[in-house]
Amino acid sequence: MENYLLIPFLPFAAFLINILFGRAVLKEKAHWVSILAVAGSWVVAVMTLRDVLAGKTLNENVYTWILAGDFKVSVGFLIDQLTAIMLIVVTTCSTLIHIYSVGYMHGDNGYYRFFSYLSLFTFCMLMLVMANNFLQLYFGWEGVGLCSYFLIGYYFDKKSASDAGKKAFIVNRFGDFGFGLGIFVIFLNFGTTYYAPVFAQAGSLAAKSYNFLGFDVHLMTLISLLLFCGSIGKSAQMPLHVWLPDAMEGPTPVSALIHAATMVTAGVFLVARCNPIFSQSETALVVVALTGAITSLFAATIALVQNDLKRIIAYSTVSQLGYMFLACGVGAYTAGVFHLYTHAFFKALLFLCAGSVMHAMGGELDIQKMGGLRKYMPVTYVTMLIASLSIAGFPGLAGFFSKDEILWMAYSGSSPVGKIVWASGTLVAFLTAFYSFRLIFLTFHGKFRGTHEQEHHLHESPKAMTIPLMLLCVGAVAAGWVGIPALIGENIGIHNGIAEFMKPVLGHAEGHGTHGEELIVMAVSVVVGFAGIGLAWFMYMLRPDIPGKLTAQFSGVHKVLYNKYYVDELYSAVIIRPTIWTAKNILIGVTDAKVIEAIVNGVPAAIGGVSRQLRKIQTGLMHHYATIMAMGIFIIAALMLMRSW
Amino acid sequence: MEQVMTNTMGFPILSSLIFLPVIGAVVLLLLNRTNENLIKWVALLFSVGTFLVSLPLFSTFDKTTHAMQFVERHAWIPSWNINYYLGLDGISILFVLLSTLVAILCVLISWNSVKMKVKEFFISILIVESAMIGVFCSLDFFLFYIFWEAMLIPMYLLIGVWGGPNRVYAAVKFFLYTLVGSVLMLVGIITLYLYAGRTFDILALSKLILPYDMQFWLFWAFFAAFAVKVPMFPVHTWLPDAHTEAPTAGSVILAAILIKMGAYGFLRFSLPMLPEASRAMTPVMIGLSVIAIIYGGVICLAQTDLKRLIAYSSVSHMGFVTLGIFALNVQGMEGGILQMLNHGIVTGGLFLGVGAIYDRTHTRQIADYGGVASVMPVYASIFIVFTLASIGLPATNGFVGEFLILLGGFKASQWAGVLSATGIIIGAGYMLWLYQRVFFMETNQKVAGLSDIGARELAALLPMVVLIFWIGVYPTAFLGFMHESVRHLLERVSDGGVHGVSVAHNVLEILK
Amino acid sequence: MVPLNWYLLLSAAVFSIGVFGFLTRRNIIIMFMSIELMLNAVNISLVAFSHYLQDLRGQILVFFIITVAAAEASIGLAIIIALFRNKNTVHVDEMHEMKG
Amino acid sequence: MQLMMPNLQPVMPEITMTVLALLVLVADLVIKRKETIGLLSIITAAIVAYFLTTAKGTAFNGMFLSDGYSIFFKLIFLMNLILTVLISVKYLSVERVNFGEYYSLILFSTLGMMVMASAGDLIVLYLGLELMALSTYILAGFLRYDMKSNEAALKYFLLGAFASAFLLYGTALVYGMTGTTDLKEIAGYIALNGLAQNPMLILAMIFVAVAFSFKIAAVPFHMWAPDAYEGAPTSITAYMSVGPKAAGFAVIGRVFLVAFGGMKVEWSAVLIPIAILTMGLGNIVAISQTNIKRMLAYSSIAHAGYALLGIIAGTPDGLASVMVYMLVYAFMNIGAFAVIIMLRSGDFKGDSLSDYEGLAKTHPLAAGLMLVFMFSLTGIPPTAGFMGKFYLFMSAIQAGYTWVVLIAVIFSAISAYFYLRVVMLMYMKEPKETVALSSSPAIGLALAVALVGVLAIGVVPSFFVNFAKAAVAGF
Amino acid sequence: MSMLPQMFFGYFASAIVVLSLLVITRKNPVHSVMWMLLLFFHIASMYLFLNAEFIAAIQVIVYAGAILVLFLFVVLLLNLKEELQADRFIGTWPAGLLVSAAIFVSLAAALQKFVPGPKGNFTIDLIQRVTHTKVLGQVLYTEYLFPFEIASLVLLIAVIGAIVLAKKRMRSH
Repeated sequence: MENYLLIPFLPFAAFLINILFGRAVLKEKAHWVSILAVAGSWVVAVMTLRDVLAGKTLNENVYTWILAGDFKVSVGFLIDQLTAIMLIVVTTCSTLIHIYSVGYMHGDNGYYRFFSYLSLFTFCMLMLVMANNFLQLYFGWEGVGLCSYFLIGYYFDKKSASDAGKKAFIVNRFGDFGFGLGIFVIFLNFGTTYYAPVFAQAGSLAAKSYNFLGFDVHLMTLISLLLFCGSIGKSAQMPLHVWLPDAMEGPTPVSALIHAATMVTAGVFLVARCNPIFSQSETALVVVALTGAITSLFAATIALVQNDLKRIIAYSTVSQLGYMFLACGVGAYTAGVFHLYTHAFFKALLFLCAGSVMHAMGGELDIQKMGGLRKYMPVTYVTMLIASLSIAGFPGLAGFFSKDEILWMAYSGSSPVGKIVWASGTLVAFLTAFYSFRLIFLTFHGKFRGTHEQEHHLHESPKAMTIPLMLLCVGAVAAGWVGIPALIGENIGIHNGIAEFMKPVLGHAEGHGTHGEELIVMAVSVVVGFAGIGLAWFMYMLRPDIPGKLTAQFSGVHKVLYNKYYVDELYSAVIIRPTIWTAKNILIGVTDAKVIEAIVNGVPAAIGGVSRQLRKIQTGLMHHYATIMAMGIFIIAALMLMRSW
Repeated sequence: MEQVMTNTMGFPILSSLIFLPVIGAVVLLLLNRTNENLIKWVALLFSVGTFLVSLPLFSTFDKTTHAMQFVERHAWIPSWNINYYLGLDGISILFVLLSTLVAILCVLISWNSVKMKVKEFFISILIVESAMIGVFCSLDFFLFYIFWEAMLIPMYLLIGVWGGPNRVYAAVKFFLYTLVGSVLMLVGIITLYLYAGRTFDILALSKLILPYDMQFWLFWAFFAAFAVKVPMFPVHTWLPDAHTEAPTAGSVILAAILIKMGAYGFLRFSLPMLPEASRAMTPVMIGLSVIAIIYGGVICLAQTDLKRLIAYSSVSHMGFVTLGIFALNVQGMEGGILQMLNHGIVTGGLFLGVGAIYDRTHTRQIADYGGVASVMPVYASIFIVFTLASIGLPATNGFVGEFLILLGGFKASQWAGVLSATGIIIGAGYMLWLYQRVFFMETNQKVAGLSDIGARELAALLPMVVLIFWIGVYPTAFLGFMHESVRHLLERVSDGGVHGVSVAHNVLEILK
Repeated sequence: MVPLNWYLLLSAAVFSIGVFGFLTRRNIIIMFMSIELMLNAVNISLVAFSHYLQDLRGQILVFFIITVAAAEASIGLAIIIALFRNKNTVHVDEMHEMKG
Repeated sequence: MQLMMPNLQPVMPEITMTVLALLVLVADLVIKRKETIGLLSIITAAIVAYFLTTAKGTAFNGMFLSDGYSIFFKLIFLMNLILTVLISVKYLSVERVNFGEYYSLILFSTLGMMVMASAGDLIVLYLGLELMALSTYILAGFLRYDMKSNEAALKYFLLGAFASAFLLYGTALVYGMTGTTDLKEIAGYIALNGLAQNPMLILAMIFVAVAFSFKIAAVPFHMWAPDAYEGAPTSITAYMSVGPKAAGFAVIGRVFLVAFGGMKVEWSAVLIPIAILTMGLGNIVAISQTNIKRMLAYSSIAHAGYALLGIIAGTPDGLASVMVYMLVYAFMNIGAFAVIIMLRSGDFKGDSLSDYEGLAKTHPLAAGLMLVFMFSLTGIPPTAGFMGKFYLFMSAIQAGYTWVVLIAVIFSAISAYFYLRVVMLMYMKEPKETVALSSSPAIGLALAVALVGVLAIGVVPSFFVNFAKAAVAGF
Repeated sequence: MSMLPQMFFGYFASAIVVLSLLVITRKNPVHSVMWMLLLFFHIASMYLFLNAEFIAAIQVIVYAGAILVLFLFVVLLLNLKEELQADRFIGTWPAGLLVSAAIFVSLAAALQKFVPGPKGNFTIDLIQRVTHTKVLGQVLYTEYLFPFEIASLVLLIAVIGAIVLAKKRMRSH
């Protein structure tokens, strides 16, 4: 635990070395620095977890970052149970993906750049999870966003890639806007931005109302919702989810690490971290739960009809993140974090498999042009199958436990919307199973539908890539075993380890149902999972003509889904185009040009005009001069005489 | 005289700073104009020399007091009770250092890009440097005004002689705009001087209690000068033209120092001398700041000219500065001052960067660029640092400043805080879009085959990069200078009884 | 006794006639003569004042005015001659080489 | 009645000047090299300046006052004289009118100004004024073969005579109402009999004001100035724009603050509109000029407007500020004209604004000097122009005329536009044709003196301010 | 007292006004000069009424004798024939008439408020006893010596000026 500073700063050192010397010195050996650094972090993280398991926590300030009046904030670290879990998730995924990238990025001319970004990302992510105050959290938050920007736009010469990077950053800024305001409100009410005192006071301020922009609102609700804005952006929830699918322009390891396993879950982490605040506001929790539920449903429906391999997984990610929020929203933070943890493994795995497929397909992403890859790339196939089973909730695999926990908590918890979100969650579970297996079937089964050239090129990926796949596969299978629910665990003598472990930080949500109910909920989720798989098998293996017919019959629905409910178009029409139009036609065209500049240039022009008129008085004719003089005399005399008479 | 601490350096350090560049200019004047290399080296020598002389300020400044330090005082025009009175406090010291640094960078960046009237160019740069330092050091209002105005001459030449195609218009506009503001301030200064019993001593004037009516009129007289310099909405339109047409060094000086002088003026004069009026006018000032932030930002989205875009972004960023200052609380003000410094570094850096590439392509149209990152990777990575600092990414200086300002602004007026925070979103929008259009995407024919920046340009850009991270990661090193001075200033502004700031009341007051 | 005001009124009348001549005549020489008229008007009032105030200063001033008028006449006429040599006219409305 | 030798000590400078001027006139007959005559004039000025130091006192029953006030103005006149002679030497030979009378006329004209500054009696004032004016009329028409010069002289002369007639009429009325022509006695009589509000006296005051306004070229009595300045030989334009103007201010100060001191309310009501119109018209019309001499003529009108502020203030400080401003104006304006004169060579007129295009490239030194003078005329620190304006504005504000100053500063900002245009043409345009400079050591010296004056007063005005203040103290 | 002085004044005043008008309205400059000559004699006569014999004398000698002759010379130098063809007044003469009338009206109006100054020592008796010329001379050469000297310089200037401007002389060099 004493070496905790090594965890973030090893990757940071790697970043510095790579960015400074990568291009000239290290070149294609750049990965060594990064891998060693992140592996070192992993080792320290594991040791830290051991200490935390032994009951030690840490909250330490390193140095004062900003000090202005009573506003003081440090660079400081908090290591507790939640942090420890996150550290494991981040360093593990990161390490494996670093290794994977060695194979995947081989030969790329920005090799050093890629690894330095990955290291920087790891650093920022670790700073985010280890922060002991909101501002440092914000630092990591924006830092990972930046790395995301760089990595999405890694192939910057592609317009779509640079567009996507920019979009990700800006959309996130919308979320951060609320997040920042949240921090202001926290500071103004709590007088500090450190977690510990804020959370300690949260209870006593629970009833406080606060005047915000002229409205009296419940303080805790306000803070929660403002912070949640940040989560919405970072975790790609409705309505700020639009950036994540586009983010798939980045190299696949990036999608796996940033846009599946770690960064996007930061929103969930934030809500979990701030659970003392969120718990004080039922309204906020309901909003969180509903946002999660709607997003998960919404994304899942879109995923049904997409053909882009990575985009399907991306929508799946959005959907699963919705799940996590759903969990948090019903008060089951542990379940949310648990799902975060299991999701990291199987989703990273899914992405890496997708990467492996792309590697083989020469960058092709359209699953309509794949098929039958099973025989060419068995490792990829098996690992991806396991990952898909995991996400579909196949009993015993990681996804099963976490998803089940969430659904049960939703069903049995005290949340007013619990039943609704349970129902939607169950539906999503069905859809998830369906589209996951649609993906599997279309990609790996049947006949190859791509070009001949591609078929010739098909091969299993190199060791550097397959070994991480296999390791992650272990996680996708076994990660859930730390959270075996009491229902099952009691019988075989295993505790729900994670719930116990997280209790000091996240509290313990009590279910109010009987074992019987719990069993039913579990059964339902298993059944819908199998139903989804079955339907996918039916539609894409047995009767491949059905999807086409359905598409034709419900062409309207399909179109809406295929075009992602036209959200991007909506934003373009409502925000982007009006803004630029205003800038061009109102601000530049009217305010600047016709008002301000008209005055600024008009006054001198007018003076110039007056000047040209006035000079005409000077006719050059002396008698005019004399007349004017005499007139001047008379006018002055007349005025003065009238004045003094 | 508990407000001042005399100079214990053993030599008049501030005078040296002011006059070293002048001596340099005189030396240049005497050199043969055909020997351009010598001229450049001498200019560099003097700017570096000035910078080195300024470094002890940084190390020996006493941060535990708001008192003026390194004070020098000599009678200058005794019949008008005008003194040559110099000193620094926590608010001004950083700008002196920035000025000396920026001068070096300007010399470096202009090394090859200035081809005609080389001698006059470097003379102008050195004189500008001297005037800039003088503005920040003056403790006598009259002396301040002298430097303030004197700066116009070399700046006018810098823009008008070595600028772009529309330089004459821009130079005249710059000059007249600022002159109109300044002369109105002059009337205010004289009024204040006479009222105070014939003294220009800034410290004495800052203790004065003026009747509210007088404060009100003086506030607007000073506003005329300072707001134009900042520039605040709606007197900002000189800036895009001046920035766009000025040569790189001119843009850098404008961005880094010159427009800071306006904000500095508010801090040094408007607030302490006219506390009641300042308090009463905060709604107006905050309103104008918020408009500037959003207006400047949104307008950037429609720019097609590289330098013009950065110029409008300055309007937006300086809106943050004035917002922070007129939030009238510690966070806002310290943020504002820091942001002045930040903006100087970042926008200065952006202009340096733009200059470096302009020298190669001779076009400012964004559409003429694209894919520069492929051709000039080092340059691209430095430029991204400036871009990120400009949009206020944490760990860069921009974040610290903007965060404090927004916090302070939010504290002062929630609406202002919320509306200004949208500036952060817009800022990310236009800067990243700019970066994308210039550096990303397919390589434009016009930039294909450009050489990456050389050692000299790197030397000009790197100090800015270092400062960006230094301030971003350890802002205490800079904020520490200003704590005491800001505290003292805020005490001054807020004492004299509790005056509720009622927007409606003040709007009525203005309409009257 | 003739009231002083009568003299003053006469003086004012002559002065105004001088002004009128100066303002309206085209011929520079006549304009110049109008000025002499104005000076004479002044002289009339000065001598009258001198008489009524029993003080000689007015007459001293008249003496100087006449002297200066003589000097003025010589210079003025010299200018007119120089001009006439170059331009061959003495009409004031033809002198507009410079204007604006 | 016994003839007594009056105390001539105070008049020594004038006597010296007369004697030496006559000597110069005679020397012209024997000396062929006219440059020598120029040198003699400068020596004359120097000797006169020397005598000024011991010339304090009153002579001729208070008709002649040699106080600090007049001495200060006389120094301005002498400085004006020296600078004008310095810039004339080469110019006269370029214009081919290198006659010795030129110098003696300048000397006599300066003598007239000196008499004006010292006049304690309206009669003396009138004679001084005519001595100055008549010499200047001749000088304005000195280029006998040049139509413009003729026309300038004619306009200046006729309108000047017209204005003098008004001065005389005013003087006569004042005399008639107060029974005296002595300035102090006039003031005393007005105060004693409460005549300040008397319409007739006000009319008289207006007539006097009109004549002086004519001399300083204040609107609407400025009409002669642009034409006379444009047509006159450039050296004389320089001379006219400073000397008679300063002399005008000297007598305005004396007459209005002493003789009409009790009528301040009345005459400030006359002078304030005049001042505002003067600043406004001068600055605004200057913008659309294309001839630099004409532009400077309008500029000179405008500067008279600024200087009137000091008179309007009516305080010792105000008067001192006018004095300092006139000195400053002498340096900067003659400096500017020195540059203009250098451009005149051979058949090249060099007085069109477009002739200045690219001067910085062909003649960087001349352009640099012009730049300094232009900025000084604009009133940008650290030049003397700023200090002068500052002092004027300060005294006007102190006297409570803040609103007039506000107008003045706005016009002053407008003036930047046309002064800057000269700088712009010199520095920001490419030269059209190569211009040969007709420079000479004398012009160099004049420029150096002007430059030092502009910068010295700009940086350390203390000496001059104290001097002016002390001078006013004995007023 | 009789009405005689008033009657004399009435004659001379009306004559002066009429002659003035004639001076400025004649087309032929020679006629103007001639009318002016007559005018000056009338003015001189009026000075005699006011006990200013010396002034009356120089009015005749200097004005009529010197200045007007000078005018006549110049007039004769010019082309009279053309002059007789040309317009007498400029086009805008009504404006001039208006302004000069206005000035006259203001003067006349202000005249009502005229208050004469204090009486001095030079009574009519004294002047008549010592003779006007002598009295004037005494004052001029003692009290007004200084302006007198300056007046001499003015005349000197006139001489130089006339030479410089009117004398035919080649350009230098």
